[in-house]
Amino acid sequence: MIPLGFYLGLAALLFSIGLYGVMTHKNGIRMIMCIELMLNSANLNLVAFSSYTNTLDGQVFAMFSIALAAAEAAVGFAIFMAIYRMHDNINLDELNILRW
Amino acid sequence: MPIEIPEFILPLLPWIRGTVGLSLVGFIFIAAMGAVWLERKLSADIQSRMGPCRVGKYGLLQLVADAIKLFTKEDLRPLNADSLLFNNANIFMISSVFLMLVAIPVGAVFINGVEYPLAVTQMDISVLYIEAMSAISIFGIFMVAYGSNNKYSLLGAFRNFARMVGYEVPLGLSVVSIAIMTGSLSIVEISRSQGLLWNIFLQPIGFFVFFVSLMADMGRLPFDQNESEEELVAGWITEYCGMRFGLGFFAEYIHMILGSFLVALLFLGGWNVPSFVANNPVLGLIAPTGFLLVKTVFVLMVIIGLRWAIPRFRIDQVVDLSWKKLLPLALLNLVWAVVLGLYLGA
Amino acid sequence: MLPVASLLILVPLIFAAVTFFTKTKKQAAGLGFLGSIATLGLTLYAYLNFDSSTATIQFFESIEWIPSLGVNYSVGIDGISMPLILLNSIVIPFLILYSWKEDREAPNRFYGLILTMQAAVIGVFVALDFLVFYIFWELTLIPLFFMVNIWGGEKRVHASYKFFIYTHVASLIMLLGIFGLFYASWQQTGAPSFDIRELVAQFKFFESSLLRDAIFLSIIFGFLAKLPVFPFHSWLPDAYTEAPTAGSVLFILLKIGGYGLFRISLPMLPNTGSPELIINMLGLLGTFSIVYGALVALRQKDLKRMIAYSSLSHMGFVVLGSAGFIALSVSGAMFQQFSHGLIMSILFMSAGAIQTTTGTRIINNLGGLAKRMPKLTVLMMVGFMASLGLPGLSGFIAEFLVFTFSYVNLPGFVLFALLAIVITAGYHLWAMQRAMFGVYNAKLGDISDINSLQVFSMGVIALLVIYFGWNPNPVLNMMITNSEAIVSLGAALGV
Amino acid sequence: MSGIIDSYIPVAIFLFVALVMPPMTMFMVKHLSPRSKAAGKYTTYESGSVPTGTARIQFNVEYYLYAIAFVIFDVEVLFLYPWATVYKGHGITSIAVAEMFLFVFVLLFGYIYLWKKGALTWVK
Amino acid sequence: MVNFMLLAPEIAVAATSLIILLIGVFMSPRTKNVLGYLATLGVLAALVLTVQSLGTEAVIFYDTVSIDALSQFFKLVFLAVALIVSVASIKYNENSDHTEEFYCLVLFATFGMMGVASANDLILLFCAFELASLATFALAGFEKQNARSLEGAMKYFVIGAISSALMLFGISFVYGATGTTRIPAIAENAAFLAQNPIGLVAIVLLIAGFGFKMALVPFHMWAPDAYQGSPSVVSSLLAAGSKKMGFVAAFRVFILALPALQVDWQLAFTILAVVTMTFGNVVAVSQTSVKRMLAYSSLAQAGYIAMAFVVMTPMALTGGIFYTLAHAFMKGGAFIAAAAVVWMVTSQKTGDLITPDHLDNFRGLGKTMPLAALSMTVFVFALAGIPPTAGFMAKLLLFSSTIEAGMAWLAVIAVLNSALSLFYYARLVRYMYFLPPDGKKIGMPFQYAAALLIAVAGVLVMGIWSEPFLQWAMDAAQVLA
Repeated sequence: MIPLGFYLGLAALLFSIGLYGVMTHKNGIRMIMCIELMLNSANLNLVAFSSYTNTLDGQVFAMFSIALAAAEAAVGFAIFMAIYRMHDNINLDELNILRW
Repeated sequence: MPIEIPEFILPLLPWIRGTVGLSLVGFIFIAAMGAVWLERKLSADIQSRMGPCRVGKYGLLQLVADAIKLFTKEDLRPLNADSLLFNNANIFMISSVFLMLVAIPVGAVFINGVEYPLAVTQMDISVLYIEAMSAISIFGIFMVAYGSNNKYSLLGAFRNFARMVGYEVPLGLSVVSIAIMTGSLSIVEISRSQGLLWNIFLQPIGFFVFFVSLMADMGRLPFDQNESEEELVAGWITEYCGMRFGLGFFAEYIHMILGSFLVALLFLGGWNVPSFVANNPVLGLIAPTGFLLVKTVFVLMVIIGLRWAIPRFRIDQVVDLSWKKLLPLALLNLVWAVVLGLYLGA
Repeated sequence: MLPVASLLILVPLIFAAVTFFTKTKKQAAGLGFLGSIATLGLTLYAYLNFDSSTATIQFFESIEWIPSLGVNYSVGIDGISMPLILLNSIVIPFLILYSWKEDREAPNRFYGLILTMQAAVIGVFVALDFLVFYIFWELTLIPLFFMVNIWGGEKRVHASYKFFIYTHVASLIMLLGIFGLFYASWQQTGAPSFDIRELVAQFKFFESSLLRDAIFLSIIFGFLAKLPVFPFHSWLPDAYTEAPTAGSVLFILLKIGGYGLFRISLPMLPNTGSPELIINMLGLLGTFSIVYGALVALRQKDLKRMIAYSSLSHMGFVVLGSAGFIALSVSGAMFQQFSHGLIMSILFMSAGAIQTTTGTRIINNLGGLAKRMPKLTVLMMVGFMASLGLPGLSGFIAEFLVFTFSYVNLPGFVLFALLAIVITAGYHLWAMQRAMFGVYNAKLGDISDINSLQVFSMGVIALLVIYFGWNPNPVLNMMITNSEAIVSLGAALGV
Repeated sequence: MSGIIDSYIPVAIFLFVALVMPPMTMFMVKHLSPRSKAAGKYTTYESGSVPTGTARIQFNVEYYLYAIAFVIFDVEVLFLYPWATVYKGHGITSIAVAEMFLFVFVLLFGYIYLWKKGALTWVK
Repeated sequence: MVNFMLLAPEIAVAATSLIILLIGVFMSPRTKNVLGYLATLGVLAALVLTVQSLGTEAVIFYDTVSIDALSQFFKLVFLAVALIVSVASIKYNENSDHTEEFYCLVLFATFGMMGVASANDLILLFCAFELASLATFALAGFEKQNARSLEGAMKYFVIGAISSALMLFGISFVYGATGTTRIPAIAENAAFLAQNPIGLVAIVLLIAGFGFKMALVPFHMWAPDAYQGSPSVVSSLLAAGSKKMGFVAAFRVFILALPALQVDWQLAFTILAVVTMTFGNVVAVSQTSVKRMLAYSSLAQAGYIAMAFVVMTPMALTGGIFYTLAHAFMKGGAFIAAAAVVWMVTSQKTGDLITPDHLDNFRGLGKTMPLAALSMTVFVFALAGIPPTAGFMAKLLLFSSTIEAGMAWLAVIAVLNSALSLFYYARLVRYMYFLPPDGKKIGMPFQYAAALLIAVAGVLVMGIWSEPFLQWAMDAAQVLA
């Protein structure tokens, strides 16, 4: 059996990488990728906990969250695509009509 | 005579099975070479040509000659290619077929009436696993196409992508329909459950959907839009030459063989033989596997034959076929399976 | 019996709503006048049926509103509110008559707002439930804000915001005090109630004197800022000055701060942690307002601003009288509210008339108006004399009562405040002399006297000022009855 | 639990072999094959003419729509798998069947929507 | 057998949205107006069903759905918002080719919010939360040709997605430490979570996750942009509906599931509430775009509501819950009024077309669109807490309960903030009534008028005849106590 801590550590690492990426990257696609990373680290947590607490809820949860992550990415890409058509790039930095 | 296995070996058993199972790779390699030969010969027959006949009897050694040629060809890489993607793409293609191979039983032996499937490993979700592993190959294809920085390659890869995406769904749905009937996602279970009636008879629509989707998944004609030599030179593989090309080519043929196995296992009754045959100590060792292999070869020949029966579809036709025809059919089949399951279960 | 208390709110409110939808100025003014006359009729009906020998609530009505919070719609009239309702109902018809001939944009809103204001102010006076009280209290803000903001002078935006935010903050702090009172009493009795009388009665049972002080101070802060008195007055000069004449008069009629003082704060005062200190503080604030208001008024060049400061000075009497805390000084303070409303109405109307005819309010630019505007001069004289406390006019009664009877408890403050009488007389007479008498300032051109409607409306009010100067009893009686009731609470505690 | 892990040990072995095999093959090729340098050999093939521009160009947006449709329906299948395996022999209640039909039915609305909006047509 | 009638409101909403989607694709743009009425009917039906079912209590679907006073109250909130939005959107979507998508998304969002309201399980809570979020992401960027809409949508999406990841990560820890996702069971097994630092991590992550939706400072960055950029009807949905979803989720998760960690989250909410209300009001003062101003005011309001988490007495919870309904009417209506102005500006081509909701475009609205101006006045006065409106009653309950709990300092801060807010609300009123208009009087589309009247009625009825609403809110608070 692999100790639970390993899973949690990995998940935390992935989550941190994702969070770091979201905060530093300005490109929309990269941000979505980083967010997916964060979501998946949570899934990893859920599945690990599920196996260690001998309950199924976590796995079910992970499945739902995968589905939701897919839908989220779909919506996100749709928005980015519309932005790309208008601005020819998806740099969040360069979108600044709305401020203060 | 039950075989006694010493206690200390038990934990090592999976390792041993895996290592021994590697011999399957050899078998499949040879089978793939055979398939290439078969395709050439068959095509030639269909078109009233000779086919390979110089090297060896009936040109049987043609493939060996080809292999030697490939090994001694210079490995070229365009200067503006992305070397990381370009060099490592093969790994994905090879991994895809190898990993598929792990879960596919190539037959079964009956010892004292007890069934031992000839699979490297048995998982309870093997169908799902195989589907997943089969999809990995698209990474390889895309890496090649994007890495080689060639317009034909990229076009081919994009078509490949559109096609794969379209056919995964009907494929998955038809597998679900079978899982409903069997109550399991294990390929061994599914094969076993067809003792009385093959799935092809229970779910003819499902079979049709599965077969077509599988063809498309494997990129066999009439679904080889990713290569389409006449318009895209060689599609995604344009810049691959020598052994690199050889590996990709090989992976495709292995994929085809494994696909044929899948059809035989999932729909054509697998290795099921009448129980008197299975209980026969000698026939029990040979007949089931042989029966499966015969069916597989038959499927293989059908697949090859279809290449010359139907011209290549246009990409829009391909996409239409998957989304607008196969998908509703697959859903229809799902409903049919549920109804059937209710009826059979009651 | 008619449900007079509710009708007094409803009638002006309904007339206001209808007035908002009128098209022409004539309709608007006519409807407004009709509404105010109807209200006056109701008020007179209430007054005639009023028993001034008792301090209990009359015309009481109560309907359950939000039972889970103990909120009831309960209204009623007693001797504290009756004179103030009377004041409002009397002045507003004449105010409408006064401004009958003025031309302004959106007359429908103008007259509608006047009536809304009347309804809101009367609502505050008749409310016996804290929530109802607070709702009308806040409602008074809106018409006044618009009044200043739409029809005000040059700096109207600034003035309206200043007034609005300032008094709103004060009322919110008062609201917090009310909440504290509400919850403390809820804990005390176990049943929620917003009833003013009950909460005020419960006040003395709260254990923590800190809590009592906090509640008392935050509530009285709201009243003092609305009144206003000295340190909280800074919205007053701007708002009074920038408002149109009718707005200024409405401000004058906004007697809710003083009313709250009598209705809520004074009965609570003896039960606070340190009543002595609070009384002294109030006395100090009152005295300061009197003297400060008078001194600043002396320096003003703007006639209207001078009147505004004199109003501040008068309000000081209200606080000083309340702080005196014996029946007659408190009723003096109440009477001051009443008479101040009448007097200041005349003064602001005069100032308004001067501005519309001459185009300026700067005292130095006027001069000799008596020659061209004799009627105005007479009426204004009455106002000024009443304002400076000339015996025989209503102002005198109020100031006399306050000074005489506050002296019992607060001799030092009264002596100090007496100084202001001199100053008050000084600036009034000086302003009169410069503006109305002497050589006519030719720069003002050819001007004519005020119109007959204005004469009539101001004249009636002036007559009332004189009448109450000779015979204050019609209102003073009920004031004294109630003051005694208030003060007797404190007497029991030996204050 | 350990049974599941056991069944994946062969997978690991195969994966290792699959990872090693292509580089090894290419290593062999490198040593077996002849080498000769010429400038033309290292350009990409563009029907014989000199290649122009980069191949990394924008592609048709339709691919995106297909990807989204794929994701949606693939996820649908994802939910069907566990349900399918317990369908038979687990005393599954009719309500579960009804629920799954509802699920597919709801997705069908999406499918019809996609179809009518032309998202499934290659050339619009 | 599950009693499906318990879910009748949800089913009505979902079925309506699917039907709209289906028949919408077969209709020509000219006839698509019908869809708006259909959506309105569906929402009305759901509203009636919810009101009818008031008082029922049940836990169904293997303890995942809890029908109780709290969920029903919030369902009312969401359905009320949906009603206002769908009525107003009939005009917004006139002659649009995407009507069915719009309504489908609005109803899906409502459905998701209703799901959150009745979630008794973190899985359902998360799924419903995401359903509502995704639908609103798409709605925020509904005007594909409008750079502002897209920018707002993108910011909303990015931050919303991050927040859902944070929330999921937090939930995973809660699940890991308690071994269950059922809310009552979590409360029972929370002992380990309370002792372990993991509990703190989970709380931080969850607060961040919900805080984004509630738009509490410092998780508010998206809100002003999204509210300003989105089509006004959508802003209405976002501010009035989606924000409340964050609150009901937080009510469920923090108060019902994690009472063991009350000390931790209470402290966090104290800081967040104070900072949020102050920041929102201070920044709102300097805004020139009305929608942006409303957005910042919405932040401030969220700060007030968050006080319920700080005070935590039954009265405060009642106040917070009451406030959500009041705020739904006030803010929802205010954005609809802004929508009417945007419609006026774009259809008349007068004024500042680039920012159609600029304050200057509200000049003389009292003359050009008297109804819009009047109702806007009612809304902003209600937001400022001036009686006799719903906003006043809500503030009365909330602030007074704060005093009751002995947190006079918090009440003072809140009251001062609310006084400050008057400043920018009054400015808006001044523009509408006291500045000369640009154009002539315009006939108000009756759909906007109807939506505004519903909202005005809500605001006034809740203010004047508060008793039934108060009772509902008390019942709902009872669930949390």
